[in-house]
Amino acid sequence: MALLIIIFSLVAATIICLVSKNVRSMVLASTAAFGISAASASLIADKVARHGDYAPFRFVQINSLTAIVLLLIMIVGFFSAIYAYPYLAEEANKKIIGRTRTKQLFILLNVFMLLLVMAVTASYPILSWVFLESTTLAGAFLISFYNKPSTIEAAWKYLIINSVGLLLAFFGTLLFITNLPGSVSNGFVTWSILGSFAPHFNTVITKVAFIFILIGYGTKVGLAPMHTWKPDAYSKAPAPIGAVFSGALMPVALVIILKFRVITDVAVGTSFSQHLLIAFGLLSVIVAALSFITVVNYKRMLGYSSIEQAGLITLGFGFGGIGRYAAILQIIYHSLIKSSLFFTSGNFLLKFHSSKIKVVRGALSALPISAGLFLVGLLAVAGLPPFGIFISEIMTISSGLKHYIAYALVAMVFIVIAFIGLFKQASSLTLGEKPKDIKAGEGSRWLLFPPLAILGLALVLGFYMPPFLHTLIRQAVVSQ
Amino acid sequence: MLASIVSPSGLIILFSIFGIGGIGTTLLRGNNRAQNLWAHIFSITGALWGLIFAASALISNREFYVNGLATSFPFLSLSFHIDKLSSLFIIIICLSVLFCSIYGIGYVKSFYGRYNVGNYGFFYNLFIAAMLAVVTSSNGILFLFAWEIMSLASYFLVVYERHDHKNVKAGYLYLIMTHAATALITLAFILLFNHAHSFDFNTIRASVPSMSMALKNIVFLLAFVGFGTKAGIIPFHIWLPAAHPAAPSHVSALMSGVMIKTGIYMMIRLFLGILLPIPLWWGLTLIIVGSISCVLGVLYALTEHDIKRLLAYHSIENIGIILLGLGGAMVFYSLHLPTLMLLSLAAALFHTWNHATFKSLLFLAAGSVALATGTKNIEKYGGLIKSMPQTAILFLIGAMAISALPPFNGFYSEWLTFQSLIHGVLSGDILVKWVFLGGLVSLALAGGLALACFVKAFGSTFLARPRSVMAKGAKEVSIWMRSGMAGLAVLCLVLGVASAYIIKSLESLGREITASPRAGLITSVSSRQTLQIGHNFGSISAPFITVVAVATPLLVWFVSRYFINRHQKITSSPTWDCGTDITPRMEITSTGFARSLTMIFQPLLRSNLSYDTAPAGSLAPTSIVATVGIVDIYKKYIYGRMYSLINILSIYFKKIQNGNINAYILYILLALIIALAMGI
Amino acid sequence: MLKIHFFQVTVSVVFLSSIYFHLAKRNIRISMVYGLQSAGVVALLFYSYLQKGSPLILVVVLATLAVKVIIAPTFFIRLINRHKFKFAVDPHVKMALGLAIIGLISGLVTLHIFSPLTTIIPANQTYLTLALASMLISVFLIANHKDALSQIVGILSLENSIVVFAIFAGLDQSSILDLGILFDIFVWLFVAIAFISMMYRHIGSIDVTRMKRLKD
Amino acid sequence: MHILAWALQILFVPLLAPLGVGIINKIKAKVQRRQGAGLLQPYRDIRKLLHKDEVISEDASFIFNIAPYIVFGITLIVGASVPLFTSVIHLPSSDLITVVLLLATGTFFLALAGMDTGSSFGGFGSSREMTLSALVEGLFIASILVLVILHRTTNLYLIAGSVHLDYADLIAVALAGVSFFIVLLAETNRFPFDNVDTHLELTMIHEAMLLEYSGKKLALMEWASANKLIIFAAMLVNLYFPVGLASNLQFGTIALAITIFIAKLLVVYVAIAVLESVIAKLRFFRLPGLLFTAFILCLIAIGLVK
Repeated sequence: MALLIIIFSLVAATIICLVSKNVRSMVLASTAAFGISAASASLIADKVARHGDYAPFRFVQINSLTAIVLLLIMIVGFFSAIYAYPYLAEEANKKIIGRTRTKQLFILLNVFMLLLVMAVTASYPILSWVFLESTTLAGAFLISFYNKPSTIEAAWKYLIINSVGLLLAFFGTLLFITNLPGSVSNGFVTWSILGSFAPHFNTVITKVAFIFILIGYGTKVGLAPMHTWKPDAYSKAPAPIGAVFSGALMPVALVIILKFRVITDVAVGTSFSQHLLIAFGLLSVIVAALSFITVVNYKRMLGYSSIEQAGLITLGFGFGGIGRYAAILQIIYHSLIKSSLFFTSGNFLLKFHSSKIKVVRGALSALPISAGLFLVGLLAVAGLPPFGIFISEIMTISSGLKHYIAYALVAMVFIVIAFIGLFKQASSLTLGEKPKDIKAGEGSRWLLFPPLAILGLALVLGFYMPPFLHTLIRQAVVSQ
Repeated sequence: MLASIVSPSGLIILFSIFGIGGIGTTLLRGNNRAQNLWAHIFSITGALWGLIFAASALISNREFYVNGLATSFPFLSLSFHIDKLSSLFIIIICLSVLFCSIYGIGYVKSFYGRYNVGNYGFFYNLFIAAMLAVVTSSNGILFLFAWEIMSLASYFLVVYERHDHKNVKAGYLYLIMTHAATALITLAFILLFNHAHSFDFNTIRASVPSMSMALKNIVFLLAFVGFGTKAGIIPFHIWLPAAHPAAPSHVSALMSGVMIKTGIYMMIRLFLGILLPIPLWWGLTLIIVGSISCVLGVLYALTEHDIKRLLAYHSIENIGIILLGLGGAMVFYSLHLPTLMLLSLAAALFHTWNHATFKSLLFLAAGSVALATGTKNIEKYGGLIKSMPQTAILFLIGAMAISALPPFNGFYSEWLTFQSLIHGVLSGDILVKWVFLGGLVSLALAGGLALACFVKAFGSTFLARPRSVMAKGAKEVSIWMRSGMAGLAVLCLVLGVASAYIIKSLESLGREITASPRAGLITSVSSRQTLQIGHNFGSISAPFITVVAVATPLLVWFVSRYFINRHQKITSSPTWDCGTDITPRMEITSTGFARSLTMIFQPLLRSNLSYDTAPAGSLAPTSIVATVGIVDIYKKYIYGRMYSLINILSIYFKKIQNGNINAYILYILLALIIALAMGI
Repeated sequence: MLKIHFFQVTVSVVFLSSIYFHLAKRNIRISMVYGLQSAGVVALLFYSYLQKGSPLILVVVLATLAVKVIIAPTFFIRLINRHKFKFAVDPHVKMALGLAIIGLISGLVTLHIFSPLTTIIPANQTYLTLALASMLISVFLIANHKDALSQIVGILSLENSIVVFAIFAGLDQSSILDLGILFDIFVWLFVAIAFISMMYRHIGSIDVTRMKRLKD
Repeated sequence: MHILAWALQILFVPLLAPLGVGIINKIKAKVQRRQGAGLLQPYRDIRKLLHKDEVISEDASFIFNIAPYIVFGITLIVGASVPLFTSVIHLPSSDLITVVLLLATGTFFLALAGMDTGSSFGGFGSSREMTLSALVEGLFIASILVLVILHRTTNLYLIAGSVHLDYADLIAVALAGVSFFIVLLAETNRFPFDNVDTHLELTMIHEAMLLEYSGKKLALMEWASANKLIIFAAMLVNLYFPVGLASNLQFGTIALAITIFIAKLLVVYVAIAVLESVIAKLRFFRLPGLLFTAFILCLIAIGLVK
């Protein structure tokens, strides 16, 4: 029921955006839709926490991890919707885009989120694939929103790379299904069917299939070496879209990989998938960590940072044990903090008209609040307290030191290197004297509220997990 | 009464005072004066409460745990443990905080309108609270949490004057160094956790006996380097002389006087409290590192002419001295000489306390001078004793204390350190003997050099004639700042006079830290306040020395004034000038003063003296500039190399993102094939 | 016997056309050949319809026919005519070497590590092997060709090969899902073509290597 | 008797110190084939200076004015704390480290006074002084450390009072004594470190710091340096050659002890005088080498004792 509310509200919002002429009504409708969705998502989460998996009708199946991610993406979507309008309005005032574009953005945003919801909740692997593939299409237009050569380039790369990746994932999915006896395989194959037949799977086929899945959906997650589209897309998309991409799309793709991972582990034992996850996670961490120190564009930097985070999360799942717990925590924290970072980076862009790091100086003088939030958020992502990533990284490393000492140490080293790089950029962005021609002062308060609120949420969750969320995480850890 | 103070609620009150202070300041938007007062009044109150709290904990001999308050995470529980060591460090912290905050009321006035005083107040109180949390937490994760917050808050205070890019660079260096160090500490704690399955200190202690020696050694190395970096031991010190001068002076005082001591605190906690029993080489390592740090630290200080950097280098020196005591204690522990262990530990703790006092005093005085003149360059000072006599006297007291001159407190703790090192030389086999001997000699050498360094610092700052217009225009600083310094100066004397009792109680405190209750005390305090070491091995009487040191000069003055040639005529005239007119430029500068020592220690300092002769149009060159510079070998050879290595790697990895989509697809294909090849 | 011949023909059509994309110079021919390849796929689907005879599959067959054989090539051709890019941009790796790599890939899939995949249904081992090979060849096409159109075709032929593989792997799932997938491809086609013309408008070429603004 | 002993102990140094200087100067004069001033000349000088008026630099601060009293007072304290003729009475301050640091305090104020007037001479004077004392302090402690290790105490009186010395250690003590003698030369500004008789700016160290002083203050400074000389001489003879110190406070023993002590002092003075007559002053940057050699001697000595 609650899920239907989500879908209907989002569909309704889309329709309103399509038909109405008045921008304000679209914004209100979308924001309201996301608000309602977030509320019902938390209802679902609560239900799952109390009664276990939630499958209102046969197309839908929501386990604890799904519920967490559903709630998460809805929160991110909600704040992005709030942030998007004032942001676009500012750009329209600066004659960067036409006023009518707002309509397009909100339609695409709603559709995008709708597809994400369906992808993550669908009970059929194939359906999940179909919806995720469709997000690629919606995403392409969101990236090319500004219709500049550079944005077209980013969108094209995004389109091609992700299509290839997703087709590989499709193949992997099919391979999984071929494992089933013919009687089962014709008709609809659900996750649970796959799970129930997993013990009888052909191990080699399953291994190959999982490799295809990991590389395919890993492209969407942004694991190295399939990450190449990420910095381009993130840096070219409008700020709120960047938030949605790294805050909502990434976890969804990750969840689907994890669903397959559970099945694989049943079929071929855990060590296989563990090694793969560790390998790709570590590679991502290394590639991203080394990029920070010489990166020249702060939105690209955020892109790399979410590659690094994806890597750490994957590492956590790979290490297993307490690491899984850490990884799930980190999914939550990262989505929230990273969205806040994208919002504030949007404010930077509005103020300094450039996403070059060497252009932006003394942001703390120009934008006291945004820059403060940016600095705090960046330090939080780099793993400093009082934010939760600090603890989740410690957990990850400690679980790694049990069985994979070398990998854990390497990860630790590159976490520090990542900190060095990130922090170098952060201090050169925010501190120092501001350029003379930039005059101090924040934009509208609606540009400040979303990052502030979502960062505050992350901070609170760093200390206090609501009971239902906590039980969800526990269940998810067990089920993984 | 005491019981009610020494209780979880007492601790909660302590933290909440600083909490209110910090948050309240930010809420008072705009009104600088109110923010300033609010921030400091609360930190002062907090400091006072902390003193009451810790003092009554020590007096009532209570210790308590605050367990539970578990957050919704596994193994992060907000659990604290107040024992004697914690109480001692609370006292050390709060004493410095008290006077630095009083000073701060005057100092922060200079920020009005230029920087946001609200942020200052927030981070200042946060910083203090974090330090207190560090010395009270009894859970590894909570400790790391507080530790990072402490670093972060101090970082924001370092870059508080953020428009100066030097401060920004200093802050960057500081935070990455301390973060790397924290990574090592984290590893150490994780290793302990993986062994003990808990981050709780007591559980870890309980599980130590079953720990393999190799694991213990790894933990020791990680922890020693990690905490050593925070403490500023050479070669992990490079952040210290950069960061401490950058912060507002009273914050520098806290960082240099107190914050770096938290590293010492944790070393004591871990090495003498938790990881017992410890092998011999740990202690020897500490002594060797300590000797190096104290000699090199003071040598670098000699070459400095930025007054706050000079003081920062002296912190390195004094950390070295503390390490000599601590290392001695560890060696004695491994040699099963508990009484001597207590002696050295007392020396280390007492010197920690004293250094906190006089180093804070010196930084405050230096800050006053810098504020009055607007520069930190000693070469630009001179003659300030006339314009700011009280600051001068206070600085002089600090200088005498840090140079271990009687009758101030530095003298007694250094005396005690000497005694413990001599005992080390007397006991133990050939290796131990010579290591202790090395410590002893380097301590003596460092003492002499420190003396020279402070003659230079005081002389070229306050004496003779002003060497710049800034120094000419200097005025005495506000009453707040002077009273803050005066308090610390008095404390220097009091700690000195009361040294005998303090040392004894520190020894009995050491008993509890190291859980060696049966260890006898080697020291005894005779009726005449004389501190006896062993059976008349050595003895010292603080009151006697104080009285004599004050009375004798007075007596000499009195006699020569009133009994000999009472009607002497005293006229004042210019300094003898050999016929030329003598200008301030002829005075000896701080660089000139230290030149000969710099040259003598050339091999250690890599110092180079270069003459830059202006093109001689006529027969005689118009001007000759001599520059004495030293190479920072650590930055150049160690850290610089590491940093550039990372840079090179980074540029190399950038080639992955070459913008060509075909390549990107190829990556995927290759990843697929490799994964298939490896996976199956 | 006839069945065998039929399978051999269709599969080799798919396989050879995936190779042809590498060699073709003229974009028109590329799109034509794509139509041919898709026709092969449709034929296979139609065969399985004859096997089962469920009307839904017929729908799938017809839809596939419409989308892949008719709509896609026509769209391509219209695009080509509108923007007048007759000739495909040269690939990174030219003829001989390209063929060598293709051969390598084809050899790769015959290695024993792939045998469990190709022997899902032992009878169809040849076909599965060929399908797998043309998959990888298509990916290599996307990696090798600078021509935006070729990249799109590469992706589509990758999809075709996967479908072929699925058919020979005896994987006949509910046609609803097939339709869903097909719909996806359909929309994807539009999007891709839209982007090609956008690219042409902004960059004045469909040489993707011209797009090198975004890099570190 | 006890009171008398104390009075002697305290007054001995200031009263006899100028005589020591007189003796050295006399011997040097004789060696140089000069008549030389009378033995009591230093007393006359001090008396003359004490009754002169003073001229003080305008730039001088209170440091300049209090320094002489502190420096002189310190020598009084140390003089009372080192063993002179007896080893049975001692002050709480007669401890090795305490004495070293008390003397350092004197040097500290002396150097500050040198810088205070802003004269270039005073400046480099105190720079050189501090350079030397910084290097000497370590040697000072090291050279006495040998005795500390031998006698298991840092109390100077107990060191002086302990008569037993097995011959195995004599060589170590001798080596340490030699290096302590070098310390003495350095601390009392004697050849080859400094030349007390010259006011030649290229060479002077101690005198450079006193240039601005006159009258009483100069008298006190000169007197204090004389005290320092006798103090170090006393430490040398009583710590390294602890013979003939009164072990009780009978009149006879004390009288005997004092005569023996003075005799021992005379030996040291002769040695200094002869040395100053036969060797030249070393270049400043050669001095560290000399000190280092002495330091090596100490290490050897420490190595010898078990």
